[in-house]
Amino acid sequence: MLRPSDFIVYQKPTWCPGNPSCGNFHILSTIRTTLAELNLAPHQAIISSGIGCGSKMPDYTKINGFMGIHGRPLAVASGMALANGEQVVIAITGDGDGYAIGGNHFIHTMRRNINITHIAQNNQVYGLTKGQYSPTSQKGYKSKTSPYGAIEPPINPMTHALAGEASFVSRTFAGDREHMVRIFKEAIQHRGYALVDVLQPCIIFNRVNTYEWYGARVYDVEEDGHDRRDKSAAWRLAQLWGEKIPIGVLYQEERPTYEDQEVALRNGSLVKQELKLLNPVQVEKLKALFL
Amino acid sequence: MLRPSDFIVYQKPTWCPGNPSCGNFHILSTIRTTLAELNLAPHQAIISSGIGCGSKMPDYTKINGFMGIHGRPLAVASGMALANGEQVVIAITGDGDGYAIGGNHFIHTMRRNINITHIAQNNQVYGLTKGQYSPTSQKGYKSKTSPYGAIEPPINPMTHALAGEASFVSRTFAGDREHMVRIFKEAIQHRGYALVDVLQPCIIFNRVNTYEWYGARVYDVEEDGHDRRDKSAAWRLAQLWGEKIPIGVLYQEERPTYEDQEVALRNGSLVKQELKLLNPVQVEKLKALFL
Amino acid sequence: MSINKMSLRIAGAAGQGVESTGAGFSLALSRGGLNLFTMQDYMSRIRGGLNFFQIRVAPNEIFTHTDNIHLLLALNKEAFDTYRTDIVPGGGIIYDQDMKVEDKELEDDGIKAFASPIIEIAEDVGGNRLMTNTAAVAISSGITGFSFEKIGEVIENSFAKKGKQIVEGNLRVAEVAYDFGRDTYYDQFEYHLAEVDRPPRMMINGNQAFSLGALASGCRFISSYPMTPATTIMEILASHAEEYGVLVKQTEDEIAAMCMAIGASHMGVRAMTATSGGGFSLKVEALGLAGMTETPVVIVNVQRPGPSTGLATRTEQGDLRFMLHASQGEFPRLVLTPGTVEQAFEAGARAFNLAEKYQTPVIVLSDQFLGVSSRVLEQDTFDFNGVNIDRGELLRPEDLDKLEEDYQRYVFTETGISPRAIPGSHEKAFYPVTSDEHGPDGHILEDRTNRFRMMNKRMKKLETASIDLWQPELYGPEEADITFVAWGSTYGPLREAVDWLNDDGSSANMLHLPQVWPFPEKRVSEILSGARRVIGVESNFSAQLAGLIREETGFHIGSNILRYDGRPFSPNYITQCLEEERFNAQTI
Amino acid sequence: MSINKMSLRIAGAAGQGVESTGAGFSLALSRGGLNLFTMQDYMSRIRGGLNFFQIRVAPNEIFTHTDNIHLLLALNKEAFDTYRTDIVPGGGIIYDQDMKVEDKELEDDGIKAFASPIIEIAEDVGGNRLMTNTAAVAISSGITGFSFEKIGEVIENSFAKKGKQIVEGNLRVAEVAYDFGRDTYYDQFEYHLAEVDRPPRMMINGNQAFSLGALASGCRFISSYPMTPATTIMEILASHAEEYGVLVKQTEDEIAAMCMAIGASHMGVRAMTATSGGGFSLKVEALGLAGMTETPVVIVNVQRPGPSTGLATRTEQGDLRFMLHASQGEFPRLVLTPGTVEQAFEAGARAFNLAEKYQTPVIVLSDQFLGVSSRVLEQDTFDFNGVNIDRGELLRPEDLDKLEEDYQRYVFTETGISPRAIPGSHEKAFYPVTSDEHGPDGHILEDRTNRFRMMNKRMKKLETASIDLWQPELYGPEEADITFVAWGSTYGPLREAVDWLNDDGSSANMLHLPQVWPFPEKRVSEILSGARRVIGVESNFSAQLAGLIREETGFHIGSNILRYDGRPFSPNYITQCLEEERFNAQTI
Ligand SMILES: Cc1ncc(C[n+]2csc(CCOP(=O)(O)OP(=O)(O)O)c2C)c(N)n1
Ligand SMILES: Cc1ncc(C[n+]2csc(CCOP(=O)(O)OP(=O)(O)O)c2C)c(N)n1
Ligand code: SF4
Ligand code: SF4
Ligand SMILES: [Mg+2]
Ligand SMILES: [Mg+2]
Repeated sequence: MLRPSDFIVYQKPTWCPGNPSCGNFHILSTIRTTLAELNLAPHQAIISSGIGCGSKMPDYTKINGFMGIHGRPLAVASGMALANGEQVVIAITGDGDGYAIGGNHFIHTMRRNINITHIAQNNQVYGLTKGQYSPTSQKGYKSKTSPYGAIEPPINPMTHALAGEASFVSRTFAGDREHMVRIFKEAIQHRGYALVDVLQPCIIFNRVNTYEWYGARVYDVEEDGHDRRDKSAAWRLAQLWGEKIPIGVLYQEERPTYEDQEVALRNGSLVKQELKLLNPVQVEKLKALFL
Repeated sequence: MLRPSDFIVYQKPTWCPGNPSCGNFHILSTIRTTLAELNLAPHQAIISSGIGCGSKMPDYTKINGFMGIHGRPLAVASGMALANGEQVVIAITGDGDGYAIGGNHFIHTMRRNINITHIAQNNQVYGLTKGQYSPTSQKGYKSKTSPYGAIEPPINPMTHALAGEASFVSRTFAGDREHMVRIFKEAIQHRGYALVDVLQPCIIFNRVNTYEWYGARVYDVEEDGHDRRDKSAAWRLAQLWGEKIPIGVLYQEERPTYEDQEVALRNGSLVKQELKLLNPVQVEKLKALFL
Repeated sequence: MSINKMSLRIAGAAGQGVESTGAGFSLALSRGGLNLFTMQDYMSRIRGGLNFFQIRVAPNEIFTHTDNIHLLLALNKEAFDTYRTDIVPGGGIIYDQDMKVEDKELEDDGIKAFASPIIEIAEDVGGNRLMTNTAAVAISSGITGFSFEKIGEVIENSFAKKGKQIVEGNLRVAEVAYDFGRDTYYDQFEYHLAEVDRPPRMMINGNQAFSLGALASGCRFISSYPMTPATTIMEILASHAEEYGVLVKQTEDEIAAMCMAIGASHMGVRAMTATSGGGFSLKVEALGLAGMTETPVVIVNVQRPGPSTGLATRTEQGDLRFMLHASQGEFPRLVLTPGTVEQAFEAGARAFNLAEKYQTPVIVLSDQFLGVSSRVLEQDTFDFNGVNIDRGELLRPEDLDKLEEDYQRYVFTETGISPRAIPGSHEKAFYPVTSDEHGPDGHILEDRTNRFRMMNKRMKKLETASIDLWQPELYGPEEADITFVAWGSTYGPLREAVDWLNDDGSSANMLHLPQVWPFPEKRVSEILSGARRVIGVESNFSAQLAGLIREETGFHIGSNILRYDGRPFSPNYITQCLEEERFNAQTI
Repeated sequence: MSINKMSLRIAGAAGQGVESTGAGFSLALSRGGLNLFTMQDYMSRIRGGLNFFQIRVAPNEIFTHTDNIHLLLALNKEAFDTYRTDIVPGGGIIYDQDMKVEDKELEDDGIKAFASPIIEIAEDVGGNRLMTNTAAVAISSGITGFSFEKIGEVIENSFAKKGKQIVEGNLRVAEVAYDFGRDTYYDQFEYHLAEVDRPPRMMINGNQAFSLGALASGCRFISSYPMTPATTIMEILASHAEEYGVLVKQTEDEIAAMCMAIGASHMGVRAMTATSGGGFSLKVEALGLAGMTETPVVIVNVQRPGPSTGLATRTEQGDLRFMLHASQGEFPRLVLTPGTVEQAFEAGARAFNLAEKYQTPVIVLSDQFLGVSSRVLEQDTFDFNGVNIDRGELLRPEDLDKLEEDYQRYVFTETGISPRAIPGSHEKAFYPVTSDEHGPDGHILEDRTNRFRMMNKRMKKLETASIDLWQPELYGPEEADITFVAWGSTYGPLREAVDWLNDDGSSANMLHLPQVWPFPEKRVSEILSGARRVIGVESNFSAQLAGLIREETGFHIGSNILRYDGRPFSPNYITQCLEEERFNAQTI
């Protein structure tokens, strides 16, 4: 049986300490707990992340990690999942990473339903680059690049995920570890693409959306008896953002994954196929195409 | 008074002739009609297009045109609209152009509500590159890059536009010129971002979604008494695709454009501001920042 | 009278079947045992315009087309008017009898007018105007005296899917048309084609050959976004997806294509992506990611003329320097520049080994001319059995069992190459990798000494890879008055230009580079320093290889024959430039 | 005893206020009339780690930091331990009295231990631990004997926004701390700082100076995506958006940033984008679009070490070649490589003119070292009135009135420059432009002769731009035993290394290039061919400028002093490499 501490490495998180501390600390410990509870050994899962504060997660977790480039975690993760269907593939993005520069991969990965758990650390700000507004910053949000207040309405990951045919659409809050563990586990166990948008307070740059701010607003949709199979209801909930912010699983459907339907995977994972020379029959067949 | 023929140039369309011919011919003539009916002289409007069959539109229209690169018409158009609010800015994309490679600009331009009319020539296939499946090709669609049939559900521009807070969401059909003219005019007259998804038969590569196929399915939502201010109703309609395909204006709302809220535009269009040296007061103010 | 030595050009608008007719006819010729070279000239549009497909036949092996044609099959008037001047005296032109042309003028130029009832036969015999192309090919066949049997075979094959009736209709049309050609014009025409009896051979172009090489060497993943003239690579692999277990993913854009290939390769699968200039530009950032994380990946750039969209369906070699320097910072990369169909296959077979051996991106820099031009080759030209799958320093489970400490992905070594473990392949096979600078264990590390060492380690791989270079070929006599220098697809036209010059009493040879990076400095210096006169031949404006040679060796090539109008070199163009001393930007 | 000649390093973890303390202290010194150079060394994290801010003061004008420091303000133990070895004998180290340190050892090394009640004063006097930095600065001020008045002024300014109470608290803390420093240690310390009476001067860094230049020359549009170390350019312009009518758009990604700038520029607005390597990589495709459509646009690349993410907060000059060859195909571009704050301003002022004159992208290649390092300049250093706004061949309405035919955007001219009409500026001002090859009227055209001419026309602009070159500077004696060659931010450290060598009896000079493309071939050849010994100095692995020089002039620079550990050059590093003959990849 694995324990959360089995996923600790010597590298210490570089996130902002404090009381409360950066939401990423809670996400990190939740990931460790989740991996342990799902009994996934370090070599059995891989995290594909981008560039941003939260994307350093793999540096602090004993696990396979690929800290790629800003905006591309989902694309790299797609390649991973298609190549090795036996690994648990987790993509970690920031809100800038996943919804700004990475927006195109976001909308296309969802509809494909590749087996990826997408954890979006949504702190509604650009943390690592020191506090510019992000695509999820609320209107009027002031930052060095929006000194007069942001004038574009934020992107709504929930409505986009529903429009984009994500088969698992959820939100959780870094201030509620129990909730996070539950959602992370469900997301990883879901077959296909699963979005987990994590409301993650950035204690340094985002002085608006704090632990208290979120804490006073979030509630789990299950409490209201929401049926996660009901897409219309999910659409209504997805639009809520204000006095009440719904968290939990807004929508889930079962449908075949991309991998289920891909001809090249009929004999199993690509990595399991032996890499060998073409046999004479194959060679002859190939040549015959040009005769 | 301008006439459609005032927009003809010597360059002849390279689209596929036939009977019926490529849907782009109808879009071209509709654009000419629309410009004439709105009494927009060639120098008063600009089309920013990408690369694809339909993106050659500006080459065949007496108008300002910018045939840019694949996927970027909305980004170029955004720069144009922000620089010169007095020009009518039209972005023309293909379905590959606008929804595949250009998907990120699509989702972000919508929410900004920059004053752009986006005409997406949606033929559900990659025309210019000879018939690969596109993000709007239906599941199972066979092409050289999907010889076993496409295994991802198509992207739905209508639901994405609603999720993306587009302030004008519409669809029309290249087989119905009258309908096209009406929608194009409304879209251009709308203040802010307006999406016009045009069902455009590709007579060469898409043998599924033909004039007949579309013709038998499309109906204008107004016929059913749809209220274009009703977003929930729009969301329901947006999901329809099958026996019945709704066209017309699915959704419209009035809200300030990006330009309305941008401080740098308080004195009018950027191009109207004289380009001159800083005055001594400005210079002193700048220097003072560093003293 | 000449036998099996001619060029035939089929020309018409897009949509008139220029390509399919050309492809069909050349297949028949190939099956008839002839030596061929085919090339295509087409516009960026699906219908209309003016395209051509040119087939050159020769008794000996040929590597290029030439500018002169002997027989023009003009599918429309524009084709007739535009290309008749390219026909040699004694040559002929086939056109429909209803086309209004000045046959008087033709006669004056010594060109034979082969007016033919092409459409009539299609309509009357086949009952279908769509059979025009069949009629045209068959007439051409008849006029040149080429075997009807082979033409019939190709017709049967290509229409088989459409059902018996269509096949039979076409065959009837072909027969009548063939007879018409042979009976009416064969005797007047001095260029004949005759079947040669030999075992079946392959007709194949650069993109196809590369794809076979890639399949042979175990490519199992391609993620790409369509882009002319590279798309067919993805399409060829897609058509074999099931049989060879190759996963083909058409992506939302080129960035995703590159990143998915990196992700797949990181998991241990041989992965590639293929594109042309604009798509390559979008892959630039992730190219550096592969360089930094030391992920093997193969990127094919089938060049077309830029800048930007440029001439989307044509050819150029304008991206050489771009390939060497794309992406911020410095990291090792290998750049292969195959010049022939054989080399394209070899590039496919080599690239994945190189990528895995040196754990670095390998760029295969081809171009439209190489990509779509076909040659006919003996079946054993591609040595499938000789392909050697070398995964480099890849740790097997037994190796990992022996590890006493945690596995370190980027351990420092003499060669710069750190043994690679595939994530998840063993319980010790887990580690972080990052695009940030990192320590031997893969964790982020900003320490300055480590940075120096890691940079040195990565760059060392370039030195290590230099022992493994695909060496330049010196074609022609060892010693010559003129040494031409070229890379990539210029091989064919230049090789023949060299032959022509040598046949004409001049003396010339060609130094051709199938790999430009790491730069084969030793060999190039050696040859050039001993050369009497050196002339570069490149399909670009700036003589990019010449610049690289000067940078790497100090040798200055002052005279370069350049072409950058989107059309491929031909031996004619090269020899004419030489004769008229049109060097550098003084184009014809 | 030395006055106004020392280096102070403030070091601690991110979040401890290293940057704000350093900035505050240097502002006070600047206001005190001192000559300064500041530099920053920080890690890619928001909190923790080890950063420093270094302030060098000198009686004369200085262009660089050096490696030795005289006073270290250690905000934590790690800073103390890591940097004490950089302190010269006779220097001192300030640290909190509660920090456990071996002051015995310090003494042995001749370093003075200035243990101080930093936190105590903050807590006791200010009642707020957050005032620690105020205390630390004031103690430093006291120890060096610098004017309390200036320190007080800066404190007042910087806390003004937080209210009177905070200001007063900080001032009280400062007073007590200052007195402590002066009374306890001033006499023991031989490095003193004394106010110099002169008119106020500006303290400014490269990014700021560039931004002022851009504003001065009429930049009205910037679309960018945040990326360290370029972000501050967008931020500076954003803070002036309303006043100067500059539209600042933070975009969804760098592709959009580049494309929006192109769109805005096409409509007639001076437009730019700023980024670092990874972001530049994403702009590569659209760079070619600007080249092909001949759209003026300014792109700033503030370099940081690659490949890929590399060392995100550090410095390098690894992108030179990438800038020259980015994007498929060939088109003209200009590349400016400012080396000083003055040149950064000039680059801002020149770039938009060049872009509009040559209707082409202009790349300003800066780096983190130049971008964030400040100098103190006389107020009239930047000649705002001398800025000249030259929009090149831009057609005015009167010009268009005279047009008899339709306006042709790409008309062929001697210079390659076609007069530009702004779309919509006149009823004749409409035309298509396209990334495809096109004719003079802007319509798509595949014709081969037109292609040759259009390529020649575009490339001709590069030649035309060569008359307008920003010529290299030769610093130092005309004749010297060693001629160093450099570009960009290496200017400062190398300039001082040259001074040191000349002061030491050697003889050296420096050839510095503020523009590398078009390449200033004549001047470089002239200088290098006459030089006795040439040594390149570049902050990269491959000696990229040396390669370019060899390619362009044939001159081979065999010895290059290179640095690629992410840290900027210093005169110490350069002279040590020279002394120990550590050339090329043999780093220290
Ligand atoms: C291509 C590219 N553009 C820009 C950057 C600079 N950059 C690094 S992190 C970041 C944004 C961080 O915001 P987010 O993704 O929300 O992550 P956070 O730091 O808030 O967790 C940016 C813009 C980059 N590394 N690469
Ligand atoms: C960056 C880039 N990638 C790929 C291409 C090749 N390309 C040209 S048009 C096109 C797609 C065309 O499809 P669509 O946008 O739907 O337009 P259509 O031709 O169907 O009207 C592609 C992939 C390109 N020009 N640039
Ligand atoms: S800047 Fe914000 S998101 Fe980043 S580590 Fe600090 S608190 Fe967390
Ligand atoms: S390929 Fe299709 S979309 Fe393109 S021009 Fe032809 S019919 Fe129209
Ligand atoms: Mg964020
Ligand atoms: Mg399409």
